[in-house]
Amino acid sequence: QDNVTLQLKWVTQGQFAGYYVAQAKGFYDEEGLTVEIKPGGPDIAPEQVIAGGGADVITTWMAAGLAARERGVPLVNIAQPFKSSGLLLTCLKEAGVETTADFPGKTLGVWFFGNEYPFYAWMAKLGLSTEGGADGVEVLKQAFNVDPLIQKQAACISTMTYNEFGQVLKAGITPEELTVFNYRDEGVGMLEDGLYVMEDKLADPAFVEKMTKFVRASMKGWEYARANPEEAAQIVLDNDMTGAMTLEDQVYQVSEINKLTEGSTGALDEAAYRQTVDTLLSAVSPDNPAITKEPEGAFSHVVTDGL
Amino acid sequence: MPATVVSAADLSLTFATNDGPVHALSNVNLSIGKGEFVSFIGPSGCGKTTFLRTIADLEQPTSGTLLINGMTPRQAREKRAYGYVFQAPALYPWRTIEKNVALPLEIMGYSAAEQAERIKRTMDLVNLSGFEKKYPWQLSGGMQQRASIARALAFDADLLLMDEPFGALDEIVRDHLNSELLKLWARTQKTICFVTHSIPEAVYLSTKIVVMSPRPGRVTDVIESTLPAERPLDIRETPEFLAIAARVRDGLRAGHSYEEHA
Amino acid sequence: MPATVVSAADLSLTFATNDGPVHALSNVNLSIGKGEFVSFIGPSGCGKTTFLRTIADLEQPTSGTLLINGMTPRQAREKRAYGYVFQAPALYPWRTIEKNVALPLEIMGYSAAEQAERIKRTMDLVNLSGFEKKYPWQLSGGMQQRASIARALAFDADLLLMDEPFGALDEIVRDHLNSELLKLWARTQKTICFVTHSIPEAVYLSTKIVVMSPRPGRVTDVIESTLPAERPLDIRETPEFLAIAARVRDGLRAGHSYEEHA
Amino acid sequence: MALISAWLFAWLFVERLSRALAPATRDNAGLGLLIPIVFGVTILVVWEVVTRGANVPQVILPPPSMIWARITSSVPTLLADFQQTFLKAVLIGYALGCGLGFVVAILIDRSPFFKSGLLPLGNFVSALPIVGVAPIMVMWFGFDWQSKAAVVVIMTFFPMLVNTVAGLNAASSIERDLMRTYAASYWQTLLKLRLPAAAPFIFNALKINSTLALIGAIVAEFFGTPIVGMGFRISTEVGRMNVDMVWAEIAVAAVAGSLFYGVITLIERGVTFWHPSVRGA
Amino acid sequence: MNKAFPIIIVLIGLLIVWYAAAIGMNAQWQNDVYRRAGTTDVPMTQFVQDTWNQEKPVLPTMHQVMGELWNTTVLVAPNKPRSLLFHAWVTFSATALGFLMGSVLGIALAVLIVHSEAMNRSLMPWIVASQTIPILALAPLIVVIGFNIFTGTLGIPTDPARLMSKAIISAYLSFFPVAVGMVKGLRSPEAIQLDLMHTYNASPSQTFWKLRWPASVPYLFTSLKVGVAASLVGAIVGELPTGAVAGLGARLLAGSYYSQTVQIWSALFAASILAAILVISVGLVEKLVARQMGARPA
Ligand SMILES: Nc1ncnc2c1ncn2[C@@H]1O[C@H](COP(=O)(O)OP(=O)(O)OP(=O)(O)O)[C@@H](O)[C@H]1O
Ligand SMILES: Nc1ncnc2c1ncn2[C@@H]1O[C@H](COP(=O)(O)OP(=O)(O)OP(=O)(O)O)[C@@H](O)[C@H]1O
Ligand SMILES: Cc1ncc(C[n+]2csc(CCO)c2C)c(N)n1
Ligand SMILES: [Mg+2]
Ligand SMILES: [Mg+2]
Repeated sequence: QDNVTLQLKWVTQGQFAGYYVAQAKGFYDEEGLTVEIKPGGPDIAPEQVIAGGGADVITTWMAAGLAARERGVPLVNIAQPFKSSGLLLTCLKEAGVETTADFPGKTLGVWFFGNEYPFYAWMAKLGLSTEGGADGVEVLKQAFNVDPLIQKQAACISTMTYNEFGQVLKAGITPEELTVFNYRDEGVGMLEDGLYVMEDKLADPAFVEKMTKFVRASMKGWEYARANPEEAAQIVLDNDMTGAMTLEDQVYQVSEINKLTEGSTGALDEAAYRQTVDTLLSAVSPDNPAITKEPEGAFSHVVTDGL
Repeated sequence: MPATVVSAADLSLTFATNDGPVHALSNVNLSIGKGEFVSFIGPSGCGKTTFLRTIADLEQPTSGTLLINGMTPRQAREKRAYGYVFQAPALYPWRTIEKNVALPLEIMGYSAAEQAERIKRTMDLVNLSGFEKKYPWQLSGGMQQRASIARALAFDADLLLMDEPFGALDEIVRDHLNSELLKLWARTQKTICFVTHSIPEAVYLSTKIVVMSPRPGRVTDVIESTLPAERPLDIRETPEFLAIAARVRDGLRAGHSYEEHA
Repeated sequence: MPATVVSAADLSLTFATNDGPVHALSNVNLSIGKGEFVSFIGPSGCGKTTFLRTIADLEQPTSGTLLINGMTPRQAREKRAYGYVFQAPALYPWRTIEKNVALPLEIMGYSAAEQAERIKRTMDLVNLSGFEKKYPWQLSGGMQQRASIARALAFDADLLLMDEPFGALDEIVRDHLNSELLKLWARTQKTICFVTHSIPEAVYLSTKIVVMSPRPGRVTDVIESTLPAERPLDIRETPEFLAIAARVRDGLRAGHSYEEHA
Repeated sequence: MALISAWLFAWLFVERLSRALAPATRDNAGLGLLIPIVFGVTILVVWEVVTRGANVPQVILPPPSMIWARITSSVPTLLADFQQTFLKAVLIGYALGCGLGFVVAILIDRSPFFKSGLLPLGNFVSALPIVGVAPIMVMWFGFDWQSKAAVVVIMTFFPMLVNTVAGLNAASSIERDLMRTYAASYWQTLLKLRLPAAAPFIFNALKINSTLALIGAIVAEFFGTPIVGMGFRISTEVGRMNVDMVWAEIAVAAVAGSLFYGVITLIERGVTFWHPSVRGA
Repeated sequence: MNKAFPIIIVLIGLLIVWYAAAIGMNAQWQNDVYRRAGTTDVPMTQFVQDTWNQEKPVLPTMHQVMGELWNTTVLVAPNKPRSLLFHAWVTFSATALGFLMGSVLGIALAVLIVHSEAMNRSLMPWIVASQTIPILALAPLIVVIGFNIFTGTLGIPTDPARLMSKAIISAYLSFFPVAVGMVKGLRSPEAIQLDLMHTYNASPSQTFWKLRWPASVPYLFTSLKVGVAASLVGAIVGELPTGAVAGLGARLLAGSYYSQTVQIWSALFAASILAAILVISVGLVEKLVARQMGARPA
C-alpha cells in the first residue's frame, strides 16, 4: 500500500465529490493506495501546505498555482479534472446592474485569498479602477457566503455555480431578479480545481507511478459521481464532520459540479492553459501581480500520459 | 444631668469563627453622658475595640440595645456623629499625608480654603508639619499614627472614638498630645471614648474609667474620676490620682488572673 | 570585655523622596557587646526603626560602616543571626496564628515535632493558647502583636531586634512579658536591641539605653545602666532607677525641643 | 533545536549584560531598553541565518531582511492599513469595550440585583467566539471598521468586567470601615477608596485588552471588509503567497501593539505608584 | 431576595429587546418575500409572526435558537457530527488542554520575570509583542506545520495531533493574561511581608511558596477566569483554518458558508454556555480556595 495525502482547497463539500467517492468506493484501494484527504478552509493555502511537506498533492486554482510557482514553490499541474470554470459574478437587477457598463460606482463583493485574480483581470479588461469613486468599482472582501447580496450590502457578489448561486436561488430570489456574469463568457475564465505536485518529486518515477494511480482512481471517482449524484452527495455528507450541511445542498452541488467535470479525461487542455496564462499576463498590475512573466514548466503530462 | 450620648443595655456580641464562637462582648451595660471623657482599659482581647466598633456601627450587636444620642448606631453614623481613630493608622497609600487628612473634609464637603486651614491646624497639632507631601510608607510608625489622629480631628464630630491613639508615641509627645486633647475637650465639650493601655493616661484624662475583662468581654468596673476638671501634668503625683490608678490596676489584674486560668 | 555584636561607625542613611532627601540616620557611632540589652528611645521619626532595619540588612547605609559579629549585615542575615519583631505585626493573612508562628521554623527546616513543641511553648509565653487556629483578622491588635513576638522567639537567634514589641499591650501583660524577656535574656545570653517609647520599660530592661533625636536622626546620649543584673519589678521605685529615668527623659525632651523649632 | 539554543544564547548574553548593568540601569531608560533590543537583534540574526542557511521556502518563513525590504517598499499601504485597523477599529473598540466592562462592573457592584442578574450574563459573553460574532457584526454594522470595532468591544468587555469586579473588592476592610465612619456615600467611597484600590486590577485588564483588541480587529477583518486593513492584507497576501508582506503587517502590528501596551504600562506606573508591585520591594 | 429573580427579570428584559429587534432586522427580507409572492395587506400579527420564524433570518429569535439547540443536543446521539454536544466536547478538550498548558506557561513566565531582572527586561517586551501577532495569521502556520511535525516527525496519530495544534493556539492566547496578572500578583506582597522573609534569609523558593504564591491568589483567579475564556476563543480560532473538522468553531464556520443563521446562533450559544460553565467553575474553585485560606467574608 502506498500513502498519498491530498490537501483540498476548501472544506468538505460536493466540489470534491470525486475524491471522496474514490475513497469510499475503494477505487484508491484497488490501485493499492491509502489516501488521506485533508479538508481545507478559509485560511489554509494548499500551496503553503505542500511547500511545508504537509501533502503530496493538492487541488487549487491555476491562477493561485502559477502565483505560488513564481514565488518559489515549484508547483506543477499534473491533471485537470475540472474542464470548465464555475465562477460567477451575481448581481441584483434591483441594484441597477444589467450589463458591465453599469459597474462604475457599484459595490462588488470579491473573494480574496488567491481567488481574486480572475476578477482583477476582468476589471483590467473593462478598464475599470478598483479604487472606488464614480468611475471605478468599490471592492469588498466578501466572506464565503451570500449574505451581502441578500442584505443588499453589495450590488454584486462572487458565487460558484455549484454552491452560492444555488443558495441565492434557495433564498427565494428568482433568476429574473438577477444579472449573472460568467467569467468564462466574459473571456476571463481560468482553470479551477486542478491537481498539483512539487516539481522535484516528478523526477522520481515511483512518485509518477503513484500519482498516475491516484489520478486514475480519482477520475474513476468523478465518473461515478456523475453517474450517481445522489449517492455521491451522501458520501460527501458522511465525510462532513461539522454536521452542518444538508443532503439537499450537496445533491445540488454535486449535480452542478458534474457539469464542470463533464468531458475531462484528467489531462490538461493546453489551450485552456494558454487562455488562463494570457488572461493573467494581460492584467499584470502592482495591485494584482499574480504572475509577471510567462511561466515555464508549470504543467506536465507525464502523469496523465500514463493513464 | 447631661444628655446621654451612648447608652448600652445588655449589649452582647459574639463572633462566629472557624473553631467556634468568640464572645467579644457579654451583657455590657454602660451609659456615657454628653461631655464625658471615658477611658476603656483592659487586657488585650477583652473587647475594647469591638465595643467602639459597635458604637460606630461597624459591628452589629448579637443582642441587647445600643443608642447613640437616642438614635440607632446606624442613624448616628449617617449623621456623622463621631470621628474614629483606628488602632491601626489605615492611611490610603495613594494619598499624601495632607491628602489623607483632607479625606473626611472632602467627603463632608468643606470648602478648599477651609480644608487647607484645618489641615494646617491639625498637622501642627500632631507635630507633622513638613511632612504634608510625603506618602504613608515614607513615614515612621508613630508619624502614621499621628497622621490618623489629625485626620479624625480635622472635622468637628461631637463624639470622638479613639482606639489607642497614642500607643506608638513616646512619653513626651504623648504628654503633649494628652494635654492638647484635654484642652480641645474642655474647649469644645466633645464626648470622648478613649481606649488606652496606660493606667496613668486613663486616670489623667478621664471623667470615667471603664475596666474590662476578657472571655467573655465584660465590664468589670466603672470608676468615676474624682479629679478636678483642671488637670496640670503634675496632678499625676497626687495621692488621689494614685488611688484611682491603684483601683484601675486591681481591676486590670483581676481580669488577667481570670485570663491566666482560662 | 565581651565580643562586639553590633558596631556602627559614622553610619548615615538618607532616603530620597518626592520632595527632597530625608536624613533618617546621621553619623551614628555605636557598639553593642555580646549579651547586652540595649534600648533605643527617641521621638517618633528619629530613626530607631531605620537603625534596626539597617542592622537587619533591610536598608542599605548611605555611608559609614556597620558590622554584625564582624560580618557585613548581609552575611549576618544569611547566617540567620537575628530574629526581628517588626513595629507592625506583619502576619500573613492566609495563615492561622499557629501557622504564622511556624513560618520561620518551616523555613529553617525544623522537624514537625520540634515545630509543634516550639509553637506551643511560645504561644504559651505570649498568652495566646486557645487562639492557635484563628486567622489574624480574628484577633485584637494586641493579640496580633503578641503573635508576632511569638514568631520571632520561636527560633533561636543570638540577636533579637525588637521594634516596640509591647506597644499595644496593657501594663499587666507588659510587665509579665518584660520579666519573661529578662528571664529569657539571662538564661540564653542573647543580645537584644529593643525599641520602646516607655522610659520605665527602657530603664528596667536595659544594660544600655540609646537616646536618639530626629532631623537628622542622631544618637544624642548613650546611658550605661548601673542597675544590678537581678531586677525585681519593684526596682522601679529605687532612686537609682529614677535617676537614670530622669536622664533619659532629659535626653528625650532635648530631642523634642529641637523638633519643635525645626 | 537551533531556535532553542539560539534563545539560550541570547538569554545568557542578556543575563550577563543586565547583571553588569544592574546597578546603573535602575533609573536609566536608555540602558534599560538596550537589553530587550540586544535580545531581539540576536533573535533576528539567528532567524536570518537559519532561513537562509536551511533554505526555508519563503512562502513558509521569509528572512527578516526580506521582510524589512518589503516594509520599506510598502509604507503607504502599511500606513493605510494601520489607520483603518488600528486608529479606527482598535482604538474606538478598545475605548468602548473597556468602558462598557467598567460600567457594567460598577452596575454589578452597585446593586445586588444586577450582581445576580448581569454577572452570569457577563460570563456568558466572555468567550463569545469571535468567529461567530464577526460575521454577525458584519451583518449588523456593515463591512467597514464599525463592525470590527464591535468585535473588539465584545472581546475586551469580559477581561475588564472580571478585573474591575475583583479590583472593587480589593480595598481592605479597615479602609472601608474608615469610609463608613464618615458615612461616605456610595460614590464617594467608590471614587476615593475603591477605584484607587482597584486600579492595579483595572490596569491589568487595560494591558491584556490592548493586545486582545488588536488581535480581535485583525481577525474580524477576515470575515468581510473593504479592501484595506491589516487583517485584510494578511489574509489576502497569505493567499497570494506574499508571505513577506504578511510578516511586514505582523511587524507593524507587533510594534503598534507593543507601543500601545507600553503607553498603558507607563500610565499604570504613574497612577498606581503606591502599589507594592510598582513601588518596588 | 431570591437569587434567580434578578436573572429572570434581566433575561425577560433582554428577550423583549431581542424579539423587538428581530422584527426590525428581519422586516426588509419579509417584505421582499411578500412582494415576490405578490401578497399585500398582511395583517400585523401575521407579519410579526413571519419575521420571528424565517428560515434564514438576519436575527433569529430565541425560540428558533433554543429549538435548534434542542434538536442538536437532545434529539441526536452525542457521538454524531450532527450533535452540538459532540462539537462542544471536541472544543472543550482542546480548551482544557490549552488552558492547562497556557496557565502553566503563564505562571512559569511570571515566576521567571519576577525573579530575574534579565528575564523581565528581555522577555516581557517579546511576550507583549507575541500577543500582538494576530493568531489567525499564525494559526494556519501552527495548524499546518505543527500538525505536520506532530504527525510526521513525532509520529503522533491524526486526532491527538489536531488536538495538540488547537491546544497550542489556545495556550498561546491564554498564557498572556495569566502571565500579566501573575506578574502583578507575585509582586503584590507588602514590603514588610517581604522583609520578614528577608530576615529569615529564606531562599527564593521559600519566599515564593510561602509568600508570593499565596499573596497572588486573588490575581491568579481573575487571571484564570480571563485565561480560560481566552483558551476557549483560542480553541475555536484553531478550528478555523481547517473548516471541515469537528468542533464548535468549524460548526460556526460551516454554518456561515450556507448562511444557516439559526445554526450559527445555536453554536454561538453552545460556545457561550461552555464559556460560562468554565468561568463559573473557576469562580467556584476560587471561593473554595479563599475559604481554605481563611479569607474574611465580605
Ligand atoms: N472579626 C472578628 N472575628 C472573630 N473574632 C474577633 C473578630 N474581631 C475580634 N475578635 C475577637 O474578639 C475579641 C475582642 O477583640 P477586640 O479587638 O475587641 O479586643 P481589644 O480589647 O481591642 O484588644 P487589644 O487591646 O489587643 O486591641 C478577641 O478575642 C478577638 O479575638
Ligand atoms: N521608606 C522611606 N522613605 C522615605 N522616608 C522614610 C522611609 N522610611 C522612613 N523614612 C523617614 O525616616 C525617618 C525615620 O523613620 P523611622 O521609621 O526610623 O522612625 P522611628 O524612630 O522608628 O519612629 P517611630 O517611633 O514613629 O516608629 C522619618 O522621618 C521617616 O519619615
Ligand atoms: C480558500 C478558498 N477560498 C475561496 C475559494 C473560492 N471558492 C471556490 S468553491 C468555494 C466554496 C463555495 O462553494 C469557494 C469559496 C476557494 N476555492 N478557496
Ligand atoms: Mg483593640
Ligand atoms: Mg519606628
